[in-house]
Amino acid sequence: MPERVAIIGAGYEGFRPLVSDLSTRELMFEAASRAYDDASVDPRRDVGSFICCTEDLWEGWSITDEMVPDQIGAAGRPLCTIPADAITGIGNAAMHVLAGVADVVVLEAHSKAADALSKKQIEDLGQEPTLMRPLGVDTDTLAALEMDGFLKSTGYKVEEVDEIVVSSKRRAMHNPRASFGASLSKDEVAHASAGSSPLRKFDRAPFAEAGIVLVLASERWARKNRCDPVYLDAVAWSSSLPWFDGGGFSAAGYAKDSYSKAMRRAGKKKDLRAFDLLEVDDTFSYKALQHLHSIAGSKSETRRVIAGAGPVLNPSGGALGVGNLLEASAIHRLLECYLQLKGQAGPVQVKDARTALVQSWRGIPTATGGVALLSR
Amino acid sequence: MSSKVSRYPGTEVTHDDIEANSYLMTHYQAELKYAWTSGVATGRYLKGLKEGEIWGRRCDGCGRVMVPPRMYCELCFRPTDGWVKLRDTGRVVTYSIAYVNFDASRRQDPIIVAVVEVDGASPMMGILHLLGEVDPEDVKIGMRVQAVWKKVEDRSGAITDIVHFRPLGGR
Amino acid sequence: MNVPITERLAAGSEVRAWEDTIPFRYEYTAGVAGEKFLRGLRDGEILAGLCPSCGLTSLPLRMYCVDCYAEVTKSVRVRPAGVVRALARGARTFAYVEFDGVKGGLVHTLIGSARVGSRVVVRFRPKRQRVGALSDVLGFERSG
Amino acid sequence: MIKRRVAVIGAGMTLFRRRMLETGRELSYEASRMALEAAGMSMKDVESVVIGTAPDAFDGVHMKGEYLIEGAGGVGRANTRVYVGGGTGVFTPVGGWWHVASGLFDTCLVVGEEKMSPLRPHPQSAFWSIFDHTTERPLGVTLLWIFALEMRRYMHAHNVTEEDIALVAVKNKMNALDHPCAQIASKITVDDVMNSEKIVWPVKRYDVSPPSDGAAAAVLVSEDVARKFTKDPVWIDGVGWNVDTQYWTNRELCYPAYVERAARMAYKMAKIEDPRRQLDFAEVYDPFDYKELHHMEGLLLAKKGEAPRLTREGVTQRNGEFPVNPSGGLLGVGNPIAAAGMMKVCEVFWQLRGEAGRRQVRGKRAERGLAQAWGDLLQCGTVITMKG
Repeated sequence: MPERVAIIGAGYEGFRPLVSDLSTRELMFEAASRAYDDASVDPRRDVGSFICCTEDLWEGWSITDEMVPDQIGAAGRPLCTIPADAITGIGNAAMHVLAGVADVVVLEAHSKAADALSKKQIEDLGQEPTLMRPLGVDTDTLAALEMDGFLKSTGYKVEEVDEIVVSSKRRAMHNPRASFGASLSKDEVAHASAGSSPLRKFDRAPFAEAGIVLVLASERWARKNRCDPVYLDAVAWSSSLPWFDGGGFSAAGYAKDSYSKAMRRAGKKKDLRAFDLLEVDDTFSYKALQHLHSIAGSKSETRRVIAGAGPVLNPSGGALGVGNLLEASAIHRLLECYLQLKGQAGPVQVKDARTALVQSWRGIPTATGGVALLSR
Repeated sequence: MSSKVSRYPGTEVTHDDIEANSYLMTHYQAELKYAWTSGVATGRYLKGLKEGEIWGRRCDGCGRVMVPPRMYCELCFRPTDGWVKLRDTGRVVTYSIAYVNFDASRRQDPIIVAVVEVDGASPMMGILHLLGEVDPEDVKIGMRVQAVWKKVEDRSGAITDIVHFRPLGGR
Repeated sequence: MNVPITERLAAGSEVRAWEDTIPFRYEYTAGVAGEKFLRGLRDGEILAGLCPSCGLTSLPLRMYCVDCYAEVTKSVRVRPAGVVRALARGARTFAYVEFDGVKGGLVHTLIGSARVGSRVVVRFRPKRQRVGALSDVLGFERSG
Repeated sequence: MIKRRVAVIGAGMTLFRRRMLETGRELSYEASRMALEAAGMSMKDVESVVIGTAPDAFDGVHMKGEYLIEGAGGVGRANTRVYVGGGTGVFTPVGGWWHVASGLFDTCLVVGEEKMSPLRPHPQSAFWSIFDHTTERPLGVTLLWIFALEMRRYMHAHNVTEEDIALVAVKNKMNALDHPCAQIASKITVDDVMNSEKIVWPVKRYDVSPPSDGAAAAVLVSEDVARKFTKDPVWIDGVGWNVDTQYWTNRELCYPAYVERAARMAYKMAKIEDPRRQLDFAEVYDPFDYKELHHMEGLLLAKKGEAPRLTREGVTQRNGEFPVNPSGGLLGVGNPIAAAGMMKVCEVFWQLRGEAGRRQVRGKRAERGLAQAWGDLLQCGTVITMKG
């Protein structure tokens, strides 16, 4: 990357399966207020651009962009929606800084998943309409197919997937932002009910609600204003063909590609030992394994990380423990890393954390994801 | 199109093609259900409507009284400060006459749509609603209007608890 | 400077949600390539795209090559037999099947039993019942 | 301080029609391929892709940006979908602009796509769900209602007649006769507009652009790359965007302040102090005829209330002193939302390259032009200025 971009503040609200007392807009206002306080900025005066990561329909709007400005201080200002996860979002925010559009950029994403009663139908609408959707294959079935294909083609054992579930759920017990922490045995995970085998109950992250806001600034601005930022050293995102269109099961091409590009932009050699912690997408348990495998580059390296030698994997408890936050999933991972690097992660704090890697994925049926590298 | 280009891609499917089933179409239907949490501001607004009252929200930063009410002021970016009971009268800011339904099908009788600036709120603070008990040609911008409420027992805490606005003092 | 909402709900009885439904009805064209593919199914054939530029044969049939982005106007008949690469077992079992020499594959119902690695054939609906849709294929079943 | 100059070196588009056989992916492919050919590039030269497409509800595919990626050439690349409702079309190259201007990418393919025909019985039904679910939808609100409310307010504020407004539809549909991709080009009169079916008064049938399917694309590159591929780059010298409060019933509708703020952002970047003098022509967003007038004022191309007079006097004709919508605009070429805005940017490119043929403004190559779009709940302005 031509230069680093600083994350100078973060704020959030919610992190429950159902935030029943606040509307979407109020949830966003709460998160934004806290972020601006953390960053000591006035959105009406200091912020040059606002980006919201959100997709239509989850919130029951056909044009969600309309409903964003007021509660994050963006009314009458340069604001846009990037319907993607926050890795793409933070990449675009960084480009606004680097291009010289703005010194300070706000990135927002939220989930009000419980408002949507027809989640399955919304997911189905994401499928190609002529050659896929008429099959009546839902997201869980597609995930089960991919899980099967991944395990069979790589030789990972299902027990290794169970281990990820157990450790994520256990970590989540201590994360105040997690709603789905549990102390489960491998046996309980393995024998939980299966909707579409090999996928079982605990393999899919349940939905949760939250609003999250990050404030970014140019390094120059951050220094001038005596911020104590976390730096975005590099970010990259990429799309490959989904497995059923020829992308293959074993490695997630988008994860591999964006990891390589991000490390190159940061001027780093590809080695996960450069990081103190990783927040890797685990919307489905097997995806955590697949994503880790894709960036670690080998089975032995992947197993080494899972065994606890090297960076800490998903100290937050991941999506399996915190919940699937829809478009706020990736910004949640960025938030966890921001808190870790600032030493503010509380009971889930990784000791002396200086560097972190975030990896994300857009979910089924996409093959899009990204990687962001953070340090302090 | 560039004058350097001679081929313009695209295959038109005409109305006749559809009638004649010339192409293989895939049909799909979805009913997306929602339960939107009303939150603090809209929840209170709906409660007021049920009681036959229109409530706004005051910002002490800019001094505006806003309707529909919200818990934050978008100009000052600060929380709003208090509830203000507005009157159920107002002024037509603009209006239009709809001859079609939301799916673009024709209506039997046109409906009159208006933005009504509510008395007690700040200037230009309007809400979207319908006008009734008036001929389309008699509607004027600036016209004074009053809410016509549903009977108390029929109200549910909804914007439709107001049937429509009618000219102040009747027809 | 930045203060959160000063007044929050304080009683369970104040919690409220507004309920409504958004109805959508769609009629999709299959596209230039999709139309050709569906007509192929009606004729009992699986058509894959053949890229004139890089020679890639791929499924599903597309107007463009996913590797080199050249325009694909030619399609080739694929032998309707392939290998199961993944299975999802539920009320119905679905299989992802790849065909010999073709990039990509098809997801459809598994008829009978099979395992990952099994060779299967495409079973079409009887000819007169076919309409030019994905349902012209009944599914995959084990060959031999 | 803007870091790097960004050039447009190729553009392409499909036909605009009420319904097309091509899927959204295929439309995106056709437009992209044409833009690449015009630039003399192949997809392997492209590092990033920006996709612009409006509501998922139109195409009937959720996460439409993801769905379109393979058609837009995004496999193996960084893809970004940008979205500001109807303002998306002009915002798409703005997104491409920051990809290149930031230095993160040297090349970016930008693609605007919309397929409105899948939604039955009519694309209008998707617009019901753009309104507030609790305080507006129960009233049965439609998009046409609120356009009519805005049009009425504009007429009231400046004493504008329906006939004045109809002149825009007459001009744009006529201009579109020279556009080979146009969907509803025709020679009509003010009377034809006045006598056309009343939909939501004051809006009548001919005041409105049609729903359409289509795509348009352009190739954006850094200065170094531009020099390698062409002697004739077109430079993007100003970009601006702005979104106003969602409480549209709390705003003075007779003036699009958000368009002015977006324009001022772009003008500042392009060092334009007197847009009427420093620009040669403009592609102004015209989904409805009054919108062209409304937006000309927001863009500071006319004083408040002055646009109808300029139109009456022929100033905005293709051969006039300041041509507006020489392409034929949305009223003549068609309105596949994000593709329509992108079409305007392509038109500016072709005008500045002298490739607009019979549409060339004042019969010659122009030096500087602007494209603008509007979107969300009467709420968003997007602006781009370009220089030959």
